[in-house]
Amino acid sequence: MNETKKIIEYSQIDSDRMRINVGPQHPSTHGVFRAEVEIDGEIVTELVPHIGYLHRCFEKHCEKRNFHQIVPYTDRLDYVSSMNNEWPYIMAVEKLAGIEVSEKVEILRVICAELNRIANHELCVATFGLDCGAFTPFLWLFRDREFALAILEKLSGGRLLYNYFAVGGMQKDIYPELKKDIKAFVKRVRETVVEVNNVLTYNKIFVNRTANVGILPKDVALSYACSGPVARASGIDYDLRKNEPYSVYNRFDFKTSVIREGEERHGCVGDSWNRNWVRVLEMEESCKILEQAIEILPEEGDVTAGIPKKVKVPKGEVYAHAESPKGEMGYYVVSNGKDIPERCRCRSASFVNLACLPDIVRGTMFADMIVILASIDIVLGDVDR
Amino acid sequence: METTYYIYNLIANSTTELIAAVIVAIIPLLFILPYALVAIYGELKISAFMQDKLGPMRTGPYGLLQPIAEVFKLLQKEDITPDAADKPLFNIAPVLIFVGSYAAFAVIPFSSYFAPSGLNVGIFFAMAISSLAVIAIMMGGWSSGNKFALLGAFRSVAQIVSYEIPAAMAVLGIAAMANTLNINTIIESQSGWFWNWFLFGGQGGIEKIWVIPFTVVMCVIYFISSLAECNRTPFDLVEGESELVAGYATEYSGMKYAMFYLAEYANMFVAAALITILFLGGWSSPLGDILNGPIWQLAWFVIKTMSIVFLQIWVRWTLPRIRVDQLMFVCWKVFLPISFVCFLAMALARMVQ
Amino acid sequence: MSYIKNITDGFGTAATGMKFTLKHLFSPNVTVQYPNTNPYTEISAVDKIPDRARNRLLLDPDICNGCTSCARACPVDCIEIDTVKVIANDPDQPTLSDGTKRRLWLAKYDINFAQCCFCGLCAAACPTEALKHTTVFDYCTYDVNDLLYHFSTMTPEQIAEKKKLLADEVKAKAAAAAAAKSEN
Amino acid sequence: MTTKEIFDTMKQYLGNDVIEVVTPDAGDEYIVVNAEKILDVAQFCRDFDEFAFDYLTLLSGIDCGETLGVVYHLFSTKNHNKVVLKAFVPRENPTLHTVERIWRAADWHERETYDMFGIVFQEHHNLIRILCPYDWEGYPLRKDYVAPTEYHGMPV
Repeated sequence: MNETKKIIEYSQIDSDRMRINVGPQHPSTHGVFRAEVEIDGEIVTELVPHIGYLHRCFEKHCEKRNFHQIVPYTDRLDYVSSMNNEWPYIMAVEKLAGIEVSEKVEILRVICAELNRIANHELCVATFGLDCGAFTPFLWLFRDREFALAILEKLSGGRLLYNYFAVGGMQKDIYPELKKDIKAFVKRVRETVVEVNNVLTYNKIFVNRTANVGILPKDVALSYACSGPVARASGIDYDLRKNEPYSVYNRFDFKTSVIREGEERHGCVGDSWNRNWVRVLEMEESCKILEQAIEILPEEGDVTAGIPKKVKVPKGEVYAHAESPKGEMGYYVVSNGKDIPERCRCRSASFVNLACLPDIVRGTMFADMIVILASIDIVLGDVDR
Repeated sequence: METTYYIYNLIANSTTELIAAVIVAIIPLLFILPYALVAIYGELKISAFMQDKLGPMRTGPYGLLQPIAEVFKLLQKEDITPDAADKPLFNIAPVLIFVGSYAAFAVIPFSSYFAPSGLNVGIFFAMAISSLAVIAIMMGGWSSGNKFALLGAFRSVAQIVSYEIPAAMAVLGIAAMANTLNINTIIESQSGWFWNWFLFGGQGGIEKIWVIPFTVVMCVIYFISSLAECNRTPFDLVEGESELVAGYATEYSGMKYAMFYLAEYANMFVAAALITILFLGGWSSPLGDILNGPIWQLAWFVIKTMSIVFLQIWVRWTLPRIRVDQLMFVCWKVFLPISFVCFLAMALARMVQ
Repeated sequence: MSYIKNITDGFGTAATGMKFTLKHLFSPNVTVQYPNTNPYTEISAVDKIPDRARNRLLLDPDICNGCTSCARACPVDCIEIDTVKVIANDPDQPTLSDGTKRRLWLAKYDINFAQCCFCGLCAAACPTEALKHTTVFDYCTYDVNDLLYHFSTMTPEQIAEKKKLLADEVKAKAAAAAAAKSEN
Repeated sequence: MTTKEIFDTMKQYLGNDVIEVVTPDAGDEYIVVNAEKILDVAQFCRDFDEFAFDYLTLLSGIDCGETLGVVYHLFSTKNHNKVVLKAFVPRENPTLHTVERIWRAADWHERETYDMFGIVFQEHHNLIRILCPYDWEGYPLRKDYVAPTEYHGMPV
């Protein structure tokens, strides 16, 4: 903390500042994020975020589409963890319409969400490494992510945009080799995580680059309503899967990966290294959930049977949320009793988490800004909607 | 050494001295161009295999023609000069950077029968002339009229100038041990079996064993400093893709960019060759007098140098990038003190002899 | 002390990393040489395109009864359907491929794959399973208009003829109704 | 704590600033609060020990026909309570006090609500459009919004 203070003090020495536009076309703004950065030599003195370059009017579209048709649109918000986007929306509509789903559907949903969570975290850790200049682990993780996507493609038919969850069930039933595939995948993920930890996460250069960089204190994180790994790395024990166990999460044995004061391996609570570390730990937890889930997944049962032709929704409103890999993904659905929702507001985790960026970037080096941005793990589809 | 100018004399005797000088000057160029193609291909393939990919596979068998295709691609590209650029400087920079790395070849002996120049202060010349890259990069970065390029150039100057010092300490140590600045003499003083290399303490019997750790550390320091001088990962923050787009080369395209590209690989070779000369016995065979003919010497030299180049590539595709303040920390607070200690030890070793 | 530890840590972790990359240098590669290997059959079970893959849609016009539920289910409105009613005493006596009587001529069934989002809602909504996703994914074109697929097999003349028949019947019915009215 | 209990406590302390509890046919109950006093209510919600709503999950605008509404989804990481507050503002001249000083998360949410509904949050430090271009006209999520056909000469 002291070092940051020193840097800020130093940067107050009157000298010429340079304003740089980082983005919307820049290799490591993870899409079309634009940051107007004022730098003093190498030190960032101010960052003004500009978003909206990928705005696709999700909420406006929802006012024109019926409840089934919105699902493909939700896929396209956070396009690297689509399953986790669909789920809270489906939960919201099911809660409104009072639809109960069978146990098999719930377990299958958990499997899909956890597979997608691993895929998302692999992508995030990979790009985080890439932003620090390590290219090799990036491709190893991408290779592994392919296996997750292959399983999800075999399940749903889509590679990235699944449209697999449906109100009242799932679009397609499981396929016979699912359990075998997941076992092999979990084994692979564990191997790769060990490799990536050795090559990247524990590497001294990487630790020096990321530890104690971009510290997000607990109270600030809470005030900014950060969620997901960003909040957990700051010491906030907030994981919806544990705190408000939706679906069948209470049947699984797993830990929330919270970085607490005094337990850090490197750096301090709330820095970039720990945000990344939470994701690495969560991959292992998701593996555990997957292993337990395939044990209790029933083979029999029709998952498509419960899907109504037309969703009948009474007047009302509901907010449903789920733990997506980026954080708390929620939908506030207001219905006026018709086939089409009156309002479908989306709380996307990236949008909320990104808001704290200008605060924690101030006073760090220019290269750190990229690292911090990468550690927050935004997807511009999710930010701009 | 009387055989250093063997090829020069051979040509000069049959024609004129001028023609001989020109031919001898061109020989390194004839070496650099195919070497760059091999190095680019090697880098593509090695990095690809490390990442479980196949690398280039489309151009020719196993993608062997990929570097040539890339050269043609760069040649065809439109040569863009930005409006905001300072045009003369912008155009000179790529030439200058290549001049720097090419001139360094003047003193590199490929074999005991061929060195373009057997300069008495050869190692000093090589150090000095390869620093020309700083000016070229600064020119390129500043004249581009691009903020990212400017930042990259700033970083580059700080980096290369700083890392000259540990590198120079290493060279000084070797110069002290060999008692000369002449590259050929340095190599000759390492002749014999491989334990005579300066990496293992130079000539002398078992009593020199205490100096080995110092020379090894010095070699590592020199290797890392040379990485920094070539702007290779983990010190590529000059062009650090994720931060500065492409650093000083952001605005360059086409042939000018190709010059930067070529200079980078030529620089890598020069750095590797200097390590070979200083620590690994240059062209001398590791097996004493066995396989020590002029052609074999060339082969040994290339093998040793290319192993160092492989090491550079290997390091590049493993390590993440360092930050600019840490870069300075490593240089001034770690390498400099250690290299001083090592230098003293090496000087002591000379005195004890 | 931490100074020395930092240095040794730095070299130690770098060496560990380099050990792993060296191991990967000699481990088998995973790249698939796409156009050279057939992604539908040749490659391993993990990489192969699964049967469920939702790629290009295919309509069997002999099964399609023209109910337009696919067009209504589509979230991006990329399906355009135009139907003509089959008159009671049509000379062709058209049937669907399952033998039942066809009630609607499929005059136009266009899918614009430039718009399609491959969500699969149309195929799920189809009551007769006439519309299905195939696994064909490599159908890029140079012209975006080529992505507009026409699935209807009827020629314009046939459509005009059927329209005329329908109009005639409607006219005849109207005339009959008028006649019946006037009789009353 | 149920919404009803929260409402009763709030009524006790804040009087007429909170208006009623609404239970729709399906879904969540919500508390309607006086839009002019939203800052006091928000302050109370965060600082009152029994509530400790320190986490603003979501702030959204909604178009209810004659009025516009702002919905606050609050959550307490300490007590694990949840509550939904709703404040209605008139369609013409919709103004409301900002709550960004209470929850910084409200900063971008309020900007988005302003962007989409034109609800002006007084004393917000930087109330400009966030998702739409800065020179966009109209408020897209209002029900009476007519989408423009072109923007700077480009067809939309």
